[in-house]
Amino acid sequence: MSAILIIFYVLAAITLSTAFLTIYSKNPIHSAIYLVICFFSIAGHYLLFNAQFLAIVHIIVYSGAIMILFLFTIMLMNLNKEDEVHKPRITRLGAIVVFCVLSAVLITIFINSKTIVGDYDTTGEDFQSIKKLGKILLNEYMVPFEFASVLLLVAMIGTVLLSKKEKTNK
Amino acid sequence: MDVTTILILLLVGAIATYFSGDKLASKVALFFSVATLGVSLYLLNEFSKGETINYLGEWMEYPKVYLALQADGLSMLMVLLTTALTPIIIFSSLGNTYSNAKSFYALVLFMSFAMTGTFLAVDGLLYYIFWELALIPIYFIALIWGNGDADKRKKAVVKFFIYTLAGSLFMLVAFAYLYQKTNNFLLGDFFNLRLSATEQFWIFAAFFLAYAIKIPLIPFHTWQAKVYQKAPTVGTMLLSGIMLKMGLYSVIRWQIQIAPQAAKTLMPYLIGLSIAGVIYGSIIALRQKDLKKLLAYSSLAHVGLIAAGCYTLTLDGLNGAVYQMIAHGFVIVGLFFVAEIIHRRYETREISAMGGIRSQSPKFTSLFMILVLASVALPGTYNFVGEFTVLYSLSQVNIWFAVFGGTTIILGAYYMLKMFQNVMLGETNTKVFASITTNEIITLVIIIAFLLFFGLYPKPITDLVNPAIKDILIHINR
Amino acid sequence: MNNILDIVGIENYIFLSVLLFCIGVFGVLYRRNAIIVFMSIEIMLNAVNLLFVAFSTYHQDAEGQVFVFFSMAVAAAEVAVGLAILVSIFRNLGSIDIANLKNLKG
Amino acid sequence: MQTLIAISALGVFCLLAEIFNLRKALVPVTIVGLLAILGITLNLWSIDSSIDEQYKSMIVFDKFSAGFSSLFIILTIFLIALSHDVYKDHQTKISDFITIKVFLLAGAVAMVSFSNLSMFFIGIEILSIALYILAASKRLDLKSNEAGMKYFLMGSFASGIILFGICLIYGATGYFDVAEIYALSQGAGLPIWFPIGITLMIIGMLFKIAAVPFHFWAPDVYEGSPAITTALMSTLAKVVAMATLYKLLSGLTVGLTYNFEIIIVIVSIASMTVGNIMALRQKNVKRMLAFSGISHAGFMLMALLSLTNAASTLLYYTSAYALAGMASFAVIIYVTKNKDNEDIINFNGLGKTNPLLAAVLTASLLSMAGIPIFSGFFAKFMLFTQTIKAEYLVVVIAGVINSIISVGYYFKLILAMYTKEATEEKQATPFVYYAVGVISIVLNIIIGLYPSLVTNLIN
Amino acid sequence: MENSLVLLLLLTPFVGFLFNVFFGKKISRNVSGTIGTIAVVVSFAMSIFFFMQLNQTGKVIQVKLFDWITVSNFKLDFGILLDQLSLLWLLFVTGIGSLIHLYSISYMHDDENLHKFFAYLNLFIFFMITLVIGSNLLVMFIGWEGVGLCSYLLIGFWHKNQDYNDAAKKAFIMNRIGDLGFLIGIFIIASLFTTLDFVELKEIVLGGTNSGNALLSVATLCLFIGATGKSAQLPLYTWLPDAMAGPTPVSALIHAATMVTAGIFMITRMNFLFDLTPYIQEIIAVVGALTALVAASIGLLQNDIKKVLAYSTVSQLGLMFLALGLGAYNVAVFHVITHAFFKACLFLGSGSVIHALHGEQDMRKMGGLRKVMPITFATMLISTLAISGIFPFAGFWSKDEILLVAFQNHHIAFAKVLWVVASIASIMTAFYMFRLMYLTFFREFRGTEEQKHHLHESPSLITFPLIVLAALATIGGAINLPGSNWLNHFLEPILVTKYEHHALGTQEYMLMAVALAGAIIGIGWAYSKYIKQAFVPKEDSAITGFSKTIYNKYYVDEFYTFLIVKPLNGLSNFFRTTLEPALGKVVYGFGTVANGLSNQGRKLQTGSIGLYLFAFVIGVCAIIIYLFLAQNIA
Repeated sequence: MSAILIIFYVLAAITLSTAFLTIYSKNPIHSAIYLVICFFSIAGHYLLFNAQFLAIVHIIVYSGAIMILFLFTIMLMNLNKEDEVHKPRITRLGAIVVFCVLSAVLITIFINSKTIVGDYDTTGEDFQSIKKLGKILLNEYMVPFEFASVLLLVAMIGTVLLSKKEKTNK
Repeated sequence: MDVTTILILLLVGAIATYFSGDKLASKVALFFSVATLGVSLYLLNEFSKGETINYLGEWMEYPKVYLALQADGLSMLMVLLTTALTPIIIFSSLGNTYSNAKSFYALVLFMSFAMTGTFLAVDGLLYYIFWELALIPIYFIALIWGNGDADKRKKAVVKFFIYTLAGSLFMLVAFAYLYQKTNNFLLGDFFNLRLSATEQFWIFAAFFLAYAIKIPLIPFHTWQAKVYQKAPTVGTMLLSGIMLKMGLYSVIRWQIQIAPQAAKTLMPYLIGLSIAGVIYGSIIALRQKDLKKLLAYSSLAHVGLIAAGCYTLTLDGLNGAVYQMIAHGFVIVGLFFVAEIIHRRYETREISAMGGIRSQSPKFTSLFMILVLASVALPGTYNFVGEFTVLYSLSQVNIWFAVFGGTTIILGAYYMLKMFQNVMLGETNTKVFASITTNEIITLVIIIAFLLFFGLYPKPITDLVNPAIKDILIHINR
Repeated sequence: MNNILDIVGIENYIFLSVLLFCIGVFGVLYRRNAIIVFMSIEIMLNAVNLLFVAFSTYHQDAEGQVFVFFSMAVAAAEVAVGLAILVSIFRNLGSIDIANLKNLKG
Repeated sequence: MQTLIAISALGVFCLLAEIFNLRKALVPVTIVGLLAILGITLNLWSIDSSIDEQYKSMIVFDKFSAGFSSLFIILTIFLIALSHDVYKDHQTKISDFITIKVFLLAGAVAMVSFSNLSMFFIGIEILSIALYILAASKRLDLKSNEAGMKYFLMGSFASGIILFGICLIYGATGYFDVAEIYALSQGAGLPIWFPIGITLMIIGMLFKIAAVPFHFWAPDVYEGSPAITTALMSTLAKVVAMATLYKLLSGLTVGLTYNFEIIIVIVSIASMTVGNIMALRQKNVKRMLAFSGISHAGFMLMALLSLTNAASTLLYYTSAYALAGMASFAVIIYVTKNKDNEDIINFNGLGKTNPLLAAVLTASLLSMAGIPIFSGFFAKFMLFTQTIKAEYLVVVIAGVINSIISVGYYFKLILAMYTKEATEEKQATPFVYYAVGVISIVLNIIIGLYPSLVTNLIN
Repeated sequence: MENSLVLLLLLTPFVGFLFNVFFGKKISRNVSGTIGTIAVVVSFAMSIFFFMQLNQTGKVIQVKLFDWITVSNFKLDFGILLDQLSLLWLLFVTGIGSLIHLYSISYMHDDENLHKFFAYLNLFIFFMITLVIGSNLLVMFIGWEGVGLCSYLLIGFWHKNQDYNDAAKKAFIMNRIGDLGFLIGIFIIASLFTTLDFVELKEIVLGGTNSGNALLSVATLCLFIGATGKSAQLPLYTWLPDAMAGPTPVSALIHAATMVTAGIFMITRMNFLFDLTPYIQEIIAVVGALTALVAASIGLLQNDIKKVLAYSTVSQLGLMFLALGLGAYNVAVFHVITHAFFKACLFLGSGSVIHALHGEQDMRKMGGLRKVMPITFATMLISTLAISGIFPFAGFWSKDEILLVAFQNHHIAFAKVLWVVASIASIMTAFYMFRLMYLTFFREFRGTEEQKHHLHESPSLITFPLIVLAALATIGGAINLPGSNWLNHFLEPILVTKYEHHALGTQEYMLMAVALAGAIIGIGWAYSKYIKQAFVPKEDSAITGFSKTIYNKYYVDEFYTFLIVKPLNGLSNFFRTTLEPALGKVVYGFGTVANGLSNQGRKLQTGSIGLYLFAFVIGVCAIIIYLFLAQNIA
């Protein structure tokens, strides 16, 4: 068992458990913090893949931007109290059952499927350096890249639209 | 000039009526309907001279639909029935005032347009479109200008609409099925299909549902009486005089021609069902309290007999059915008009509230009497020619069919005379029955003259229909 | 550097992602707090992102990673809009319990 | 590609318009701009060499996309025309609304002209996010908030599933490019990830078109959203999603497996039935049309059963449906403008107070019910024919039965208009409602009389 | 020339009808009546003309007017056939018709709708002529239905009285039952022989061997059912007594002399068919004999003067059918003619009485009219003697022949029984006819004083036809006296089975004597009861026992009501109130079910996002399991 495998397992364990705790913990702030940890562990996975740039971006976007947004909102709504009402027992039970079934089904399918044996391709070529990514992003993926800006623009306008107070008389 | 002229004229008439305003609407509608009658008589003349008056044009590429309008003797006769009854119906309505008359008469003409189209189309989808189009105006006519309690009327009319639509949608499926075999909807191409027995059965069944509801045959008739009762009389006349004939005509034109094998196999059951309708309708008419409802059930009985004639698949049966369609079309319009005449004066359709009219209005009584007699197919009226031919054809299939179908002779007389007695005879009614107007007389006299003339001299109609029916029989026995 | 998949195997990453995805689904079903539900959805998206990277390495192809960028952009946009809606609800309702959102039904 | 760029540019212009205080001119200019774009699109279609080599890997502007894009643009024009009156009390936000709609159109166009799954994904997200915003756009109205929230939660959940699907497809093939995936899907040896990926993506799209059992959001969201958003969702959004679903399936796979077709059959029948039956007892018109939309989704799903040649039929059906929907919503928006709900009662007596709009609504409902000369009839008929050809008669029968049921609730509205007495006086009607209603219903009838106008666009 | 004369014969009454319909109201009552009468007289003159012509040339006249109904395998012309049979009928139809028209001018003088009455009468004559001269079964059917219609119109002539209307309706419907039979018979004949023309039919039937054909029996049976309707035989006779609701001339013309004999005419017309079906002939004979007996027995106790005559008519018609059934068509025809004379005379006489009593028809309130109404009395007495079969009046000859034929028949095993039955019926006839005479004309008047005051002999327009008819009733037997047998010879071309002429032997004289004796017994019985014992029938309520059953006509009407009318109405009510709504509900049921499902479904749409997401995920699971697991397992 190589070190990398051990690291993988550890990271995987952290990812799954923090993800689970995110959902399970009653305090939204705790949830948020677990989620941050989860994101970091995922960044760890990215590093394992040697995708440093992605890992950095991931941390910046998720842990930096999105989680801050979450935390900010939680603070805004003053949700740190443990006034959390759980769903009825039947619903929770249902959720658990559905979870078990869904994961069991998917995993069964993937196990049953043709296992990939043999070596994985290693061309040795660079495929994930910043340079390479940049080239792809701005050549082949230029259109979606620009289009994503439209997406962000829409989100921006939308957020403004939803929060902007109207002048009642024009 | 070809048959499209009729259609265009009616459509233009409908539009013109709508824009002519409430005051002029009835006159404009009458003008156009009479003009249409003139044109169709002219076309009849052309047709009998052997000129071709058919029309075949391209319409849609996908799905492949032709504007195929073809007038053989049968179609021509049905078109004439429509174009002759429409002015009569419009003329008869002149005594009434309708709110929003422009829409009313426009709808009447539009319905006439759709029905004429149904009788002419030989392209399945075109036919179906006309078929459905005819439904919409009558829906509104009955809904908006109908009488009686609004909620009940709504219920009845909506039921009618959905019910008939339901039936015809299955016909649409049948057409869709045929279409994907032929890639067009031309009736002629449908004939050439070699459909298996099972296919024929299902297609026949799909058509049957549509027609059985429209005609109506028992047990699909439940919409009929109430709609007849609730609709304004003009609507009832259109429904009973022409629209029912659409179903019967379609049986001859489409159903038994496309699926002859199935028709032959099912013949006894179909005739049995139709005749059951005759008896059922007659019996139920015995105790009706509402004049229009009674006439509705009498209509049920009559169309049952016509349907039985259609399903005999014999020359006589089909001929007789056609005669009877024409005769019934006229007589039922006349009878409903009689109901309307009484309603104009007594504001009621309850038979029990009538009686003793004869001594007040002998002229009206005589005209009504003749209509009643025509309805019970007294020899000398055209109804007798039809009924005789149909019963004869039934007797050729199985004598018992004729016996049971013939009960209409007895039961028909029973309920019609009973109705006549209760409505017209007896001690002079305390309510004043204003004497019948000239317009009303003219309407009734036209109808009666038609029935009596062709009752004694049916040859023109026979000569018109016979060749067409013979062609159809060739297709059936292919 | 050796391909990490030689050591760990793509299946393990699939299993990991699937489990993570399912935990996300579980969270969506399990919680009534809208924010936590959002978080669960983020977990789902991250599970997919992880799988993208794994497949990217598997195919030795950068496109998978490029897609992750888009996915992140989408996630960010969704969160922004979602939280805006959430705030708006909070203002009107004073709660973010999704079980309270039952005005529209039938 | 030009279409897409032009639309995006128009969107940016709309944003800028507010800055330069051009609000008054905004709607007309946008409409003119969209008309111009429509011209470009149709032009692109007619020269047919519109495949832009440079962006080929991302956008393929073929007849399919041109046809649907044109439809989307037309629908957007109507919606923006209606916006003028709807948002006249929200002058400060009008440019935002219009911008979002224009961008939404961009997303929609991207969804039918993608040749790379990334474009598809971003397109669908633009569409969805724009819809979340529009649904929640009445910020002080709890119903609107709720609608936005519901739509957002379920929509992003569905997005997650779509993304998972894309990921699995990528894992199986190594490509996002549709053509490459299509080529690979023909050969054997793809891991099971591929079908699962396709399935998950389809499920996500089934959610977007509101097919049973992924339909629960639709009625609530339709009801809660502002009427004009409902109009958008029930016409544009639904049509976009359906077209995309078709494009995805026909673009990514050679043909559906038998089992998958069974799924489609079941979902289709279930959607039709549930949608129609649930619609029967609705009082709220928007909610009723939501259920009607669910049933129409079921009808449209029939097109997937004859995947290779149903494109034109689908375009026809969607056009018919969307135009009828647009006409009816023009009337609904007008009638419910100053009301706090959209109950059928509000339509009482419309036949007398405003016969033209009543006629428009009647015609559009008849079209949706599938009564001849309205294009809805031909649309249904074409679908039936094709499905019979594909030997799924059972779906057709179900479709027929459902058409019958549907008449029940469509006529409820017609009855209200013509047989009930009006509750209030006639109010002034802005011209735009007439224009939109009449034009869309006339278009509906025209394509009903000449279906080849539409069907020839693609075939 | 001949054609136009035929048309003149046929259409004059119709023209009279049209004239009276359209102008009757505007012209004076007498003119109206006169025109109506002249129209019939013209027809009568034409009939005589053609009769003479036929007698001279022996040529049957056939005229084809135009094509009428075309059926696949044959054509029906609107054609006319004037042969011996039709001319014979024409003669007495138009002849008696003329007399009755004449009579009506006076009788109906005070009725406000006089012109209508004449219109209807003319129409009746028109249809009757059509019936008689039609060249095929279907033209005959026109007349057949047409006279039914006129009968309906005339019975219900006083339309303000719903009882009369009921009677009219009953007559029409009962006739229609027979008509259906007739029509079915026509169908069978048409399908067997592909023609309905009498001449062609006869040729085909005589040319072929159809005797064994079972269908043929059905056909003749159906025709006979038609005849029972029109000619009031068991079981369809009940309409005729009710039909007396009409004005008395109508009863005389339609319900005694002419229309009701249409059945006999038709069977005689079709004798070549009936001859081939002996079983049916037996049935006819039995039905005829039974009708004669039943009707006569009911007649014994009736108190309404016209009802007595009505039952007497039924009974006499029964005798004619007996003759038909025995194959003695000529005898039946003979009796038809003599019966037409005396029965018309009796009805007209009773009309004269009723007229004098201002509408009183109950014999219990009459009596002693002999003195005030001598002409009426004399003519009626002659006719009564005739109907009772007293030598040498017309009825004696014809009735005696029927009894003779019955007695001598060798084909039917139980012919003697029939003879006995017929004889009993004859005795009864003599009894009730004289009972009528005694109660009406003898002893003292039993009506009110006021009536008594107004008693008077009828005017000459009424008495003239009575006298003529009485004369005919006296000498009418001459047309077929034994020995000359003019009628038998005259009818020979019509009948297939030749009448066997045998000389009058002892047996024949014996039978004559027996018949005569029977009649005298009947008369004596009546005399002893009503003159000697001065018996006056009791009030309705006082009648008990079997008499009551008879008085109430064996409750046949009630029986029919119970057996047919009630169930039919019940069925109608059941259909209307139960089945029809139920059927409607089945249709609505779909709607109800759909709405119910909708209501249930709405509960599922709770508004809870959690539930929606659950459904979503479950849907995903289901699809994935179905696609990727279930298949593997399978």
